[in-house]
Amino acid sequence: MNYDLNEEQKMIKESAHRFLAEACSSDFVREMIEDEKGFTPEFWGKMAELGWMGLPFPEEVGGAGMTFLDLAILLTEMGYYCVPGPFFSTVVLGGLTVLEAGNDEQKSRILSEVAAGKRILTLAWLEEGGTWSPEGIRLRAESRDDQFLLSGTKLFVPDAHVADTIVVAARTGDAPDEISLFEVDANAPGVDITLLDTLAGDKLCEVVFNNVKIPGANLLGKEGGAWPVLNNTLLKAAVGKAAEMDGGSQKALEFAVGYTKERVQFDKLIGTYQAIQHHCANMLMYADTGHFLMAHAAWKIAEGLPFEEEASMCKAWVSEAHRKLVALAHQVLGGVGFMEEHDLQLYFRRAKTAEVAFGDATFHRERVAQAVGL
Amino acid sequence: MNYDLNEEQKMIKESAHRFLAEACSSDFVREMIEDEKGFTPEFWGKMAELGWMGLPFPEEVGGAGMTFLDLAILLTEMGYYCVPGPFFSTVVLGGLTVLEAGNDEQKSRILSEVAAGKRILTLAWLEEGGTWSPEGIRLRAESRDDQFLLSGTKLFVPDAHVADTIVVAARTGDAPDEISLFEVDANAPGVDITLLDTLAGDKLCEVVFNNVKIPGANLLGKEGGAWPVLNNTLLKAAVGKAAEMDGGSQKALEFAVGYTKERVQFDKLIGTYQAIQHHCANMLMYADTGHFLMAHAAWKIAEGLPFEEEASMCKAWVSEAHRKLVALAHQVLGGVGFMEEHDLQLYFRRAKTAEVAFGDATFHRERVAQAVGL
Amino acid sequence: MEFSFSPEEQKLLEEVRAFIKAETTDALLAESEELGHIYGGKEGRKFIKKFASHGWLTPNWPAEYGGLGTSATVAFAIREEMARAAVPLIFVAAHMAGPTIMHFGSQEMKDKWLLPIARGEVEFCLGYTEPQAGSDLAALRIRAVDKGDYFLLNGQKMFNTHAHVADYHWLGTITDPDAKKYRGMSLMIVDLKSPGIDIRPMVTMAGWQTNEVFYEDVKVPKENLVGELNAGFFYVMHALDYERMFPLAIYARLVDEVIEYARNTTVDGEPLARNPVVRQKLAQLKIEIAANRHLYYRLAHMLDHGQVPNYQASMQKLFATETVQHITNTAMEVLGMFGLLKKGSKWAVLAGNTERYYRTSVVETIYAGTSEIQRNIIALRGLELPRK
Amino acid sequence: MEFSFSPEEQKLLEEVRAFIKAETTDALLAESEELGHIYGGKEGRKFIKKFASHGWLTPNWPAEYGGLGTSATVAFAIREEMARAAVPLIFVAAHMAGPTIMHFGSQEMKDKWLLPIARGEVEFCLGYTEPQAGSDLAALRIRAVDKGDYFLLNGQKMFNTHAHVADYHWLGTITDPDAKKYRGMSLMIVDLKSPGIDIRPMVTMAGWQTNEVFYEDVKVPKENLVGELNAGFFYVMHALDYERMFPLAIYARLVDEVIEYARNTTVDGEPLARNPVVRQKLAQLKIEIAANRHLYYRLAHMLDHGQVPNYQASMQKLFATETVQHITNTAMEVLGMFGLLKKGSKWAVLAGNTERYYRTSVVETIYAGTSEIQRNIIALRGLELPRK
Repeated sequence: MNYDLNEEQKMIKESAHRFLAEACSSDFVREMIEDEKGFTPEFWGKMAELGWMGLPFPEEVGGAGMTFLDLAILLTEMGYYCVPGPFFSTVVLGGLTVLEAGNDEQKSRILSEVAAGKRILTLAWLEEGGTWSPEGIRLRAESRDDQFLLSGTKLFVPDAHVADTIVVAARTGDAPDEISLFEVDANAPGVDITLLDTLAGDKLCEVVFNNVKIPGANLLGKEGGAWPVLNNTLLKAAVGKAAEMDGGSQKALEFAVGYTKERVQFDKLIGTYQAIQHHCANMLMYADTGHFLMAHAAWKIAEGLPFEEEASMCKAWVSEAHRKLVALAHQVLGGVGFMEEHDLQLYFRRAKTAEVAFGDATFHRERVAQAVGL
Repeated sequence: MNYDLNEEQKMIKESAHRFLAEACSSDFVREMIEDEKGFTPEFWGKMAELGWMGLPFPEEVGGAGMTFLDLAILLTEMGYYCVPGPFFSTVVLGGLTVLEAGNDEQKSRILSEVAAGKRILTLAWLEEGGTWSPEGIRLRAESRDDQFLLSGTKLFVPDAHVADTIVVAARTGDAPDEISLFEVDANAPGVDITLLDTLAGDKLCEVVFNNVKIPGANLLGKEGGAWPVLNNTLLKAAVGKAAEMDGGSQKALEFAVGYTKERVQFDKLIGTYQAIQHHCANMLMYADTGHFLMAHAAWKIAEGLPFEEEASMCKAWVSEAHRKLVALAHQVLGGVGFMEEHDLQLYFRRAKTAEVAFGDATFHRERVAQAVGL
Repeated sequence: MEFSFSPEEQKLLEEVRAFIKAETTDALLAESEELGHIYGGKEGRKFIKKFASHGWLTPNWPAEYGGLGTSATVAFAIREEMARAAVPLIFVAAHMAGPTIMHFGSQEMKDKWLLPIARGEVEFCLGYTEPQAGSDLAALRIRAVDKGDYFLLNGQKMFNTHAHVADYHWLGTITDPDAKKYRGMSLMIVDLKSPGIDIRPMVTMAGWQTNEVFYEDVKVPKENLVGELNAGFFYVMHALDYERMFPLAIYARLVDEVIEYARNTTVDGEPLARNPVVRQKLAQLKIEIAANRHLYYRLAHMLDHGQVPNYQASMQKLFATETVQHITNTAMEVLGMFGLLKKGSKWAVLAGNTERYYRTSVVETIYAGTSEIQRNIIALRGLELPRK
Repeated sequence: MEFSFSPEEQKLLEEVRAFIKAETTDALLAESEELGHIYGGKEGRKFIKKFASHGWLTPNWPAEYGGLGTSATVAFAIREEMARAAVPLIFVAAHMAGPTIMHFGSQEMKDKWLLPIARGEVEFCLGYTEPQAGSDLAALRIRAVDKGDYFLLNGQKMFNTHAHVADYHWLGTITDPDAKKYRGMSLMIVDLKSPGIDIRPMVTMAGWQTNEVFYEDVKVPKENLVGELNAGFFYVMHALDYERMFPLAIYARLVDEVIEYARNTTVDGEPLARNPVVRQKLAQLKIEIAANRHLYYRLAHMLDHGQVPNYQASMQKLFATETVQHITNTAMEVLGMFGLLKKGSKWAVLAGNTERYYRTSVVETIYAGTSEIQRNIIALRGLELPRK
């Protein structure tokens, strides 16, 4: 048992903290929420230079060969700073899917470009009537000669509007889990992308496929056998999202605790009131428990061990704990925290978005129930 | 809109309060928990003299002709004092069922004896594999000549061991709700009663029926048509139990608030600590909301209006609110409240028992869902 | 006990309902949403004057001041109806300033202000909070200096919602800086168009505007002092017991909309409404709404029986606002990813209201006395827990 | 980061598990249940001595004092195993008094006490709480007067669980009544068979016994003073950071039993385990148990890395005990009417344990520092919120 970061992880954390403090100011974050693309090439380029884009990929494809736990540490810092842009879509959603499903040629070609910061990826899986189950995937890929024809609509696809490649989960058979993954050029004819307007100003898109032609070679993995890969990616993404929330919790806690030490009401610092003290104690309890459950799940993934139970425990817990933590921060900050001007609202918006992403607490508790034999 | 008791209700409340303060001491309650019968004829007789046994029954059968709301006020006081014995079984469970299902002869014969304190009733409906649904009733009543033959086992029958008459819900057909009610002599051959040992020391029994012969005239209401009556009784019982919890909440609140004004820690009365203040505020909030939801449901019953939604709202809310209130009282009282010697434990035990009785919060929320169109 | 309205009350409420239905135009709703409240814009002022002409803005006021002399219960019920119709403003003039003037104002002040207020012709905004004085109203710093015929005001207010659309400021100001806390504050009515007043917007995370109000050498006529000099704190506290009433209905309506949504939406092949966990969550909200309604009408009952709501008002505010947050969060849970979509976005459901209400609900447990303050009041006033 | 035991640790734990499995006889369990804890009775003392002979009672103590020199992690893991086996006693001697003696005791005291403690031959009970001193340990009144060769004690303790079966009292007593709070208290070891000690049972609502202990002119040898005179409060506070560890496992096992029950029980024609609401509730418990386990092993990690647990110990105690109450209440919910049945009753399920644990769990958030005190500590020590 060891609850400390190793030296490498400490370095990742510290360098990310230093870089983002500079490069990812609140002004920048707010600008990117308004910005249609949601990131700048400069910022993206600098992250790529730091090696972040290739962090979890093997060295053969230009990656850093680091573990998912290392990636989670980086995501924690990104969450602390509300980092905008398609990093999560590219590295976690698209990248890890390609790494698991792709053949050598696909991995080498796609991931080396990702690692170099030259290719943006995303993953399209959700549709109107489904959550995260193979049955929810109805968009059809019809095999036609040496091609596949895609028709249907994907929803809530993050950063599709700036992606070069969309990894698409499509139905290639009638059995519930006959799902396949495809590498799809985001600029291919028939791909129609509409940006949705969301609570957090993150960039979720509707992506309509109108008889989009996909070369047979763009199939990622075995035809009809993609569900386990997709399921794995989404579980990893859930843990990655929990890592972001971990960082967000730290920041919200700092806002609240800082305020208790400066705000005076009834001639006393509000931090001297027991109600405020208990709010803050509860926040720290949410933060610490969330952090450990996240780290445990990330460690299991990193070690190549089965991680389904830990990942769902993590996402179920952190989804709610983080929201409650941010709500307590709002309660401590009072009117000041309700102002657009205060950064706490950025974390409030992201907290709810992250809570829902990749399955909310109810969803993952059901998965935990399955895992513990219910 | 009027949230005050009327004069008659105030009288019921005050006279019950006065009488029980004297007649139902903590010592008496504790004695009755240990006592196998769970009540004394003296205490029973005095309650009968006060007219409590006939309170909700029409004057024609020797009752007081008062409303269910009036009865609820009385039950509140009974809850405040942890009144032991088969009052609830006799008047609410048995009595109201007979009143609704029985023919004139049955009502007159049974209820006049109840009102006079000369007959103890109870109701047997639960069985091993069921909660509160017609499907859960499997005990069969076979029609044979001019009789019915009852065979099967009822569980958790309150006070059956002291009852004269057990109103039994039995299956008389294969359609899910083909349920009938029977007036069964508790001393009839083939009726075998075993007292169970419970958390609250209330007297719940297993009642086994071995080919018990019931005269055809003992059918209460229409054969196969008893489910609506039974359902109504159980809903009323749920509201009645909430009334008892209302009284228990008052008592637990008094324990806690009293203690905050005498217990000193760190040189201050504990009532000056904000954490304790907020615990007490939450308790009062639980008490007041519970009281109103209970009163509203009882009023609807009293007025002859549809009461399903209000009754289930009441039981769902009070079941949890009362338990939480008692838990907060324990937290305020600390070690002192954990001692057998302190009466708070009596309320703790009853709170959980009442929470489960006639459907817990989850059960009644599901009923509310049905009532609001889900 | 009695849990229904009398036939006369019901009749009046039906008229109100019919009026609201007929007059709540899309233009009014759009304007109200833009401003964050019904009053202030062209449509809002038009609606309110017409509404008030029936006496419904101040139904429980005596006829001489423009009311109908009804029970408080009717006033509460009308406000519940308005909230349900998404025009849920609490009118500072009609519901806070007016009653205080009626209780404590001079005859001149009553004659001057009450009828116009009852007719919906003027609207006030609250001027209590300052940067250092939120929960702690005794920490006010804005100064009013007696200059003979007028007071001269200097200082700053903050979080004064409504100031940019209201006509008058219902201002708490220090008139005796040497007095002990709570004893040097006065209430006055200030024309917001007075020279020297600078109103600056503060944008909330819900999108709507509140304000900082800066006072620099602002002259206020002596006759605008409410009641006695230096008695302001007492008036404010007294009024709070009348003001705290949260009908919840716009959020209550959201629950009904989510129930409807659950009935009509299929997720993973199953209607949401058949999902037992969703059913539990939504049923719980209906129960909390029912509980809140009792806490709400208890206040009306007390007023109608000559009692002054005390901790009961705090409890209702506390319970209502925690229920509100429970409602908006649950609605977001039920809607899932669709809950994240803002009004106007493609694929938005329930008109995108859920997302907006979710953001707005953050302030509910903060403004007009935080939940912590309300719990203190319940413990200290309701249960008489020791202060020392 | 590393979330598994090392191979050597695993090997040792397997031995422990095998021993517990073999030695946890029905007689031992019955006796432990009767007494409320494993130590004290004939079976318990026998078990513990055999268990301790492997060094497992104090595995992280140095070999010279009867330990194995293992990591704290191993000690924590062994306690988790014991708890899971329903013999979950926290040994006052081995886990509270012993470490303090090791840190602060004289060489003579160490030589006299540590080996017998490690061998499980003697057991202490805590003697802190008094009627007026619960959370507030500084309010102690019991007096020890220096009489030259001995201390003479007079006063009363309360809620001293275990006193009727332990050998020694680990007693906090006032030695300087004129000193400022926290500066006049000393710790001493008192033979519970000393003349003048009167132990009176206090029965808890869980059924087991705690005690009042009355001291009347009790003589305590000077050599039984722990560390410095008047430094007791410091030792107690220091020890608290080591003592607060709540492995939860007996309650964790209850969850597994309820899951098994849900799988095998059909209600209204549907297996309980297929009920989505039941599934949610039980899954939530498993998650909380997992979270608590991290808070628990973090403490071991800190000790193994030369750090002193501080607010982290408070957090674990707080989280564990709130989880315990969540567990017992949920178990009661799932069992429904059957949960009400006591051990031995006809129709009782899960051996009637649920009812008993439900009653016992009431005290969890109260003893050894209430939840309120723990939250204070987390805020003040963990987040350095202002005291003034």
